[in-house]
Amino acid sequence: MDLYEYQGKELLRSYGLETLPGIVAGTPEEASRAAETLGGTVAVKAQVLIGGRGKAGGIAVVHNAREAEEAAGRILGMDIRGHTVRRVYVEGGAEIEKEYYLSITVDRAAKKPLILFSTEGGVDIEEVAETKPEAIVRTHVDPLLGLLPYQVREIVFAAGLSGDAAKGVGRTLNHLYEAFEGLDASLVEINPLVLTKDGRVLTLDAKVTVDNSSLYRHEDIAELHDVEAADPQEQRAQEVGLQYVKLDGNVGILGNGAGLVMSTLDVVAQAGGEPANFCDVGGGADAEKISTALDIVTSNEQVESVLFNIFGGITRGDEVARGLLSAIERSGIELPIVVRLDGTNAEEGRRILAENTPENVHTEETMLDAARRAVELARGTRDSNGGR
Amino acid sequence: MDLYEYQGKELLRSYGLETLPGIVAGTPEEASRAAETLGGTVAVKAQVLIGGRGKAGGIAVVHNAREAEEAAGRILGMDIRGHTVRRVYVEGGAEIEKEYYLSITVDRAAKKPLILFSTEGGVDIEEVAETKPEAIVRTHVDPLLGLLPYQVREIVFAAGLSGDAAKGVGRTLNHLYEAFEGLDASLVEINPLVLTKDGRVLTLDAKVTVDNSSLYRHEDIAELHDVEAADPQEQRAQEVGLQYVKLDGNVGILGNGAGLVMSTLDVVAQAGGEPANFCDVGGGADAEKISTALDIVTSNEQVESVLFNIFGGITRGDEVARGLLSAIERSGIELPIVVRLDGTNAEEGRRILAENTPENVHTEETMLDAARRAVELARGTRDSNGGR
Amino acid sequence: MAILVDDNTRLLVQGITGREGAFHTGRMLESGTNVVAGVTPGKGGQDHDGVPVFNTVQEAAAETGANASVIFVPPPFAADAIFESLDSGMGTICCITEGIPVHDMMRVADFIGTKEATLIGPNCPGVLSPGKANVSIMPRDIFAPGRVGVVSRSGTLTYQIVNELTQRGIGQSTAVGIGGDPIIGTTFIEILGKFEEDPETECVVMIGEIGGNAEQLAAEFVQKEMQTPVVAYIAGFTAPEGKTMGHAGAIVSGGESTAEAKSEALRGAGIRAATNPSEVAELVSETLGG
Amino acid sequence: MAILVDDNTRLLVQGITGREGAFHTGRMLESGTNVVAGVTPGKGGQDHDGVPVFNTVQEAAAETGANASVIFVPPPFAADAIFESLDSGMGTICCITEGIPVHDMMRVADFIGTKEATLIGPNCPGVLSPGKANVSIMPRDIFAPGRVGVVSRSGTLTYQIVNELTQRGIGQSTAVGIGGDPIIGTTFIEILGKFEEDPETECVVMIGEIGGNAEQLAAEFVQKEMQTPVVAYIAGFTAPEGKTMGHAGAIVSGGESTAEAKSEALRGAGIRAATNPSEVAELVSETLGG
Repeated sequence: MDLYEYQGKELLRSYGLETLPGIVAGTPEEASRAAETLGGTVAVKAQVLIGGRGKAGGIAVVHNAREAEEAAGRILGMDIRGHTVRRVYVEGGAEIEKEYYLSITVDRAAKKPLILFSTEGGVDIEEVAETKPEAIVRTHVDPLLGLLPYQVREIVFAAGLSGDAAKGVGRTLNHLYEAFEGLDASLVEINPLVLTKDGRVLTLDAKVTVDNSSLYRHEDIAELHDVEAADPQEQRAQEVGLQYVKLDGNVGILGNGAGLVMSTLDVVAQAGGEPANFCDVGGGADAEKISTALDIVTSNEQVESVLFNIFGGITRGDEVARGLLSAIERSGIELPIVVRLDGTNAEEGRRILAENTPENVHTEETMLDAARRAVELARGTRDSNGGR
Repeated sequence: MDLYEYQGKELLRSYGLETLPGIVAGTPEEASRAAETLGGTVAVKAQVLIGGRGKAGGIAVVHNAREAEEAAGRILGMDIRGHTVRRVYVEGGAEIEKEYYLSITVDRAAKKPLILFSTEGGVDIEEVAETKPEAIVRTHVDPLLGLLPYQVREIVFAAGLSGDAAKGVGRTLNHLYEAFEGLDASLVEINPLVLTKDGRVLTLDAKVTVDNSSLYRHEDIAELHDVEAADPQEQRAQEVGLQYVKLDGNVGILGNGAGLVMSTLDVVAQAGGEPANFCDVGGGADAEKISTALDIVTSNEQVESVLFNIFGGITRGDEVARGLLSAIERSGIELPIVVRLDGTNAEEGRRILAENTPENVHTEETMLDAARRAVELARGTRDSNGGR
Repeated sequence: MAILVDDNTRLLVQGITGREGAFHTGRMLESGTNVVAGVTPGKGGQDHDGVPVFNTVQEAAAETGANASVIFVPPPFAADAIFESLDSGMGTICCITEGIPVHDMMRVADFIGTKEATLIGPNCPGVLSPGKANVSIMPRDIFAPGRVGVVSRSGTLTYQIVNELTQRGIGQSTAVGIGGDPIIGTTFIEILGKFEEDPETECVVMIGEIGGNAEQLAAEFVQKEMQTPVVAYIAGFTAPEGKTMGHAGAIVSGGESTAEAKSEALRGAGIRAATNPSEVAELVSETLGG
Repeated sequence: MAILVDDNTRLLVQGITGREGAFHTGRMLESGTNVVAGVTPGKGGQDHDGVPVFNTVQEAAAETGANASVIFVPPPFAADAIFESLDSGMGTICCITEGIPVHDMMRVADFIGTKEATLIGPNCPGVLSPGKANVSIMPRDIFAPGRVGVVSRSGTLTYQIVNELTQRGIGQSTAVGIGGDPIIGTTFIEILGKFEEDPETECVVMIGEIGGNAEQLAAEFVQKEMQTPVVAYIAGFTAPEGKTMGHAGAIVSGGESTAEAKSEALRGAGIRAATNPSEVAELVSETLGG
């Protein structure tokens, strides 16, 4: 679960990280009042769960309340890479001496937390990693020991810091690791972490991603989940326990199991089609769930055909077939649907489908044939619909 | 550092362990008031840093304030195995259903915390260990993982507990392990831990020993150190950084290094003498320190001769000799002192001693000879002093 | 022979009285697996499908000589269940549970590094050696005994591919679902190493997906250490960057974690990579035939 | 040959600019030890007695190829210093520091169990292989090269006994002070095992004291695993129960930890046990002579 900058900062402050004072605003008027309260030069920053807001014009540095109001008026409602700005964070200013990059992530291969620190902060860290890899200090932490003092020294000395910078970055490292652990984060990233002219080390931007699997023990964080930020259909899918991701194509795809569905998307693409979505209905042949999934997939107006790819594993193929028929009937979809059913009791399942299938439902025996058919039918739909 | 029952209980309560209400009293009047405040049947318990107070008559169960005052009058000032009772703990009563034993110690061989639990509580656990070892459940904890839920279940099920007892003991185990870690304890022992008739699990007695080496990070606990409880000479030794333990013999012993001093005690005993003390002056030839050590050792009236056994290691023998002479002169001791000096530059040291030694100081070349001489001289002192 | 589980497996089921645990215990018994014990704290003394239930793994292991465990307990208690199995000396531990916090798994992984045991999963379908032992939630009907090892990060995709193999008359020595979580007990390399040492396994199918760089590391291992031929398949070519595709671990977060990068690494290591599940079976057939 | 430290030792001193560290670095250099680096955070770039000082062990190891370390840092920072040495691959780590909290050492011991490195101490005099390397605070003048291995829980008592050996013309292969704390990195058994494998060591002197049961475990090991003869000495027969005798670890807390119990175990295992330090040298002389 991704958190907004202002939420992440509030959490990080509770672990001792230092930030500038800031106020969240949902309207230009609120932004104006916030700027007045903070006084002096402030930054008005779009709150979105995606990077690149700076380049997109989502950050403005202003000098008074009126300018803040204007900037907020411009930024609120803005679309940044598909995300609508619904709040801005109005934040006080500071005189910056130096910008650093600091993050802690989960390194899957090492199975350990990985700290990345760089004196090349405030810029795209992936670019630094490519062009100047020696400028990034990498340190793995043993999760049972935690971050040890010598590791903090290694990072600080390897980065060539001294004085206030060394002390402030060292302190920040310790607090950030506590936050990473305490919040069950899969990522905490501060870019930039800044050294001010008066020697303080401040968290100027914060990206915090909390492991979804841990939310049961972080009720306070789970409550921060912004339902409005998600695509409405993705949101609905989540509520009924489906994994749904909207894509740009015209072939709607449903299947059971993430790997199989990903593979189905690939096979559709190989057959010359364009997947309209990823939708994993999970295990079982629950007609209700399949029905909801079909609704969600077909609510995407670009969808011109649907491919339903099921590998009956534990659930038997005949049961899947019955569930599917019931779901198709219930949702009353008229778009062409290609069903491919395989695995345990697949023959029986296919027989049931063949006997009872409505006209718009087609069955195929293999994944490849099903994909080709769905792609063909999508083209057919487009043709028959003319220039819809 | 050993803590009194009332101190240990206060610390354990801060980790969530449940106890009965109690009040410390230094006079019979205070005990009376405490009993009145608590109401009903109360226990008046001697606070001493040694076990066996029950057998010694240091615990009384009384039914009103007057009885509490009487009991406190009897117990305060009592000598329990060399420890004077200067405080009693007046504690409320409970209806006890069952008594358990629970402790966590450091297992040196396993290098891990060891939990001992037994349903045979309220009795001498060492006796249980001998006569009914199967009644003690032993569980090692991995210090990096901490006490895990499955281990608590293992202990509780292995002890055959269920219902309130299982829940209460499980909770107590978790809290006690947190206390053991948080307090840097080398021992936390609850004997008895009781199950009350109304289903609560309570800490009825508590022995907490905190690792001396960790006191730098437990200032609050270090302050609890009871200077009055220690032998005055042991206390003085501690202040100047000497290790001094009083024993019952007549040969005073000083040396450098715990192992060498222990060995010296043994050799004196083998020579037919009785060591009057253990005294490790540590490294260096600091005249001041040696002088204080001589003072402390000879302030014991039973001492009839002194054996000074030094192995000059890093410090050179000549320096040790000079320091020693200066110390003997300063302390003005007339008792016979046998000096054995060996190791680096020992010959030079012995020469210095031979040239400048007062009459009561004798030098020997080997530990064995020195021990024999000291034992002889102790006898001589006794003879010349007659029936002192 | 087979790897991880076989005729000598004496299986213990943690969470045997839960819905999932109870259901799959029945299926594992039907597959002829030697399920010797179940554990559910507080239900010791009961039995389930004829399998005795104990309060602790310690007790169960002492009484029944169990040497492998499969875990069905809910996520908040699953890491503890793994530690419990490790402490009682289980040699193979399959953790089926989905949704264990990643920080819990980092602790488990750190600790398990010091032990001899093999942890499969979590969030995995388990391990199945056809005709020998089924320590999994996989549908045994699609398997057939044979000489192809299968190792996969994905569940149903594995079934799809195993089914295609079986339909072509190609049986399997062992199929291992290593799980799709960011932190898993055992990765491709360890399983590939075990297949390499198994004289019965003549070819290995490796099924990967987007996310992480386990496939790249595996490719390097295959090239350097393996004689046994490997056929690979990667899913997720059409997955957009930064979107979660069901598996928490399958997030395309860097250049290394794309399907393209993985396929390239595989081909660079001389591994035959199929472009769809059916082609996997074809390539295996060719490999075994040649 | 020798054990733990020898001509190949490239020593790094942690806390080289502190009072103790500086003093003993000088002495170790005088003994001909190859001291290649020192570490004191914040003092990197300086040098001490010609030894370059670094900010971190990592940097020092990379620059100088150090393979062993000796630790003189104060107790609150000592456990961290051990972890730092371990992380940078030091093979032998001698921790001289006295007064490290026992809980810190339990964590260190738990972690070190997973590593190849050998930790000697803490609260120990270190390791000295006469004529080869001195990684200790022991007075080198009393040592002589030879064929007797010495392992001890006590400092000055070791000097006493080594001195008696040297005076009789009996030299030492290596002397190891394992330290007197309750939790130490290496106990008698591991050192005895190393001496057993060292072709140069023809006899081992083991010096124990009251507290714990390390001597009993050692006795069992000697009986079962060793061909090399062992002469033992235990101090503390006159120590009263429950009193601390200087070493935090030397508390007589149970029947097993008394000098009597230890001596009995040694004799039961057929080990010659001396009753005083002089007798140790006599028994060694007899053993070598016979």
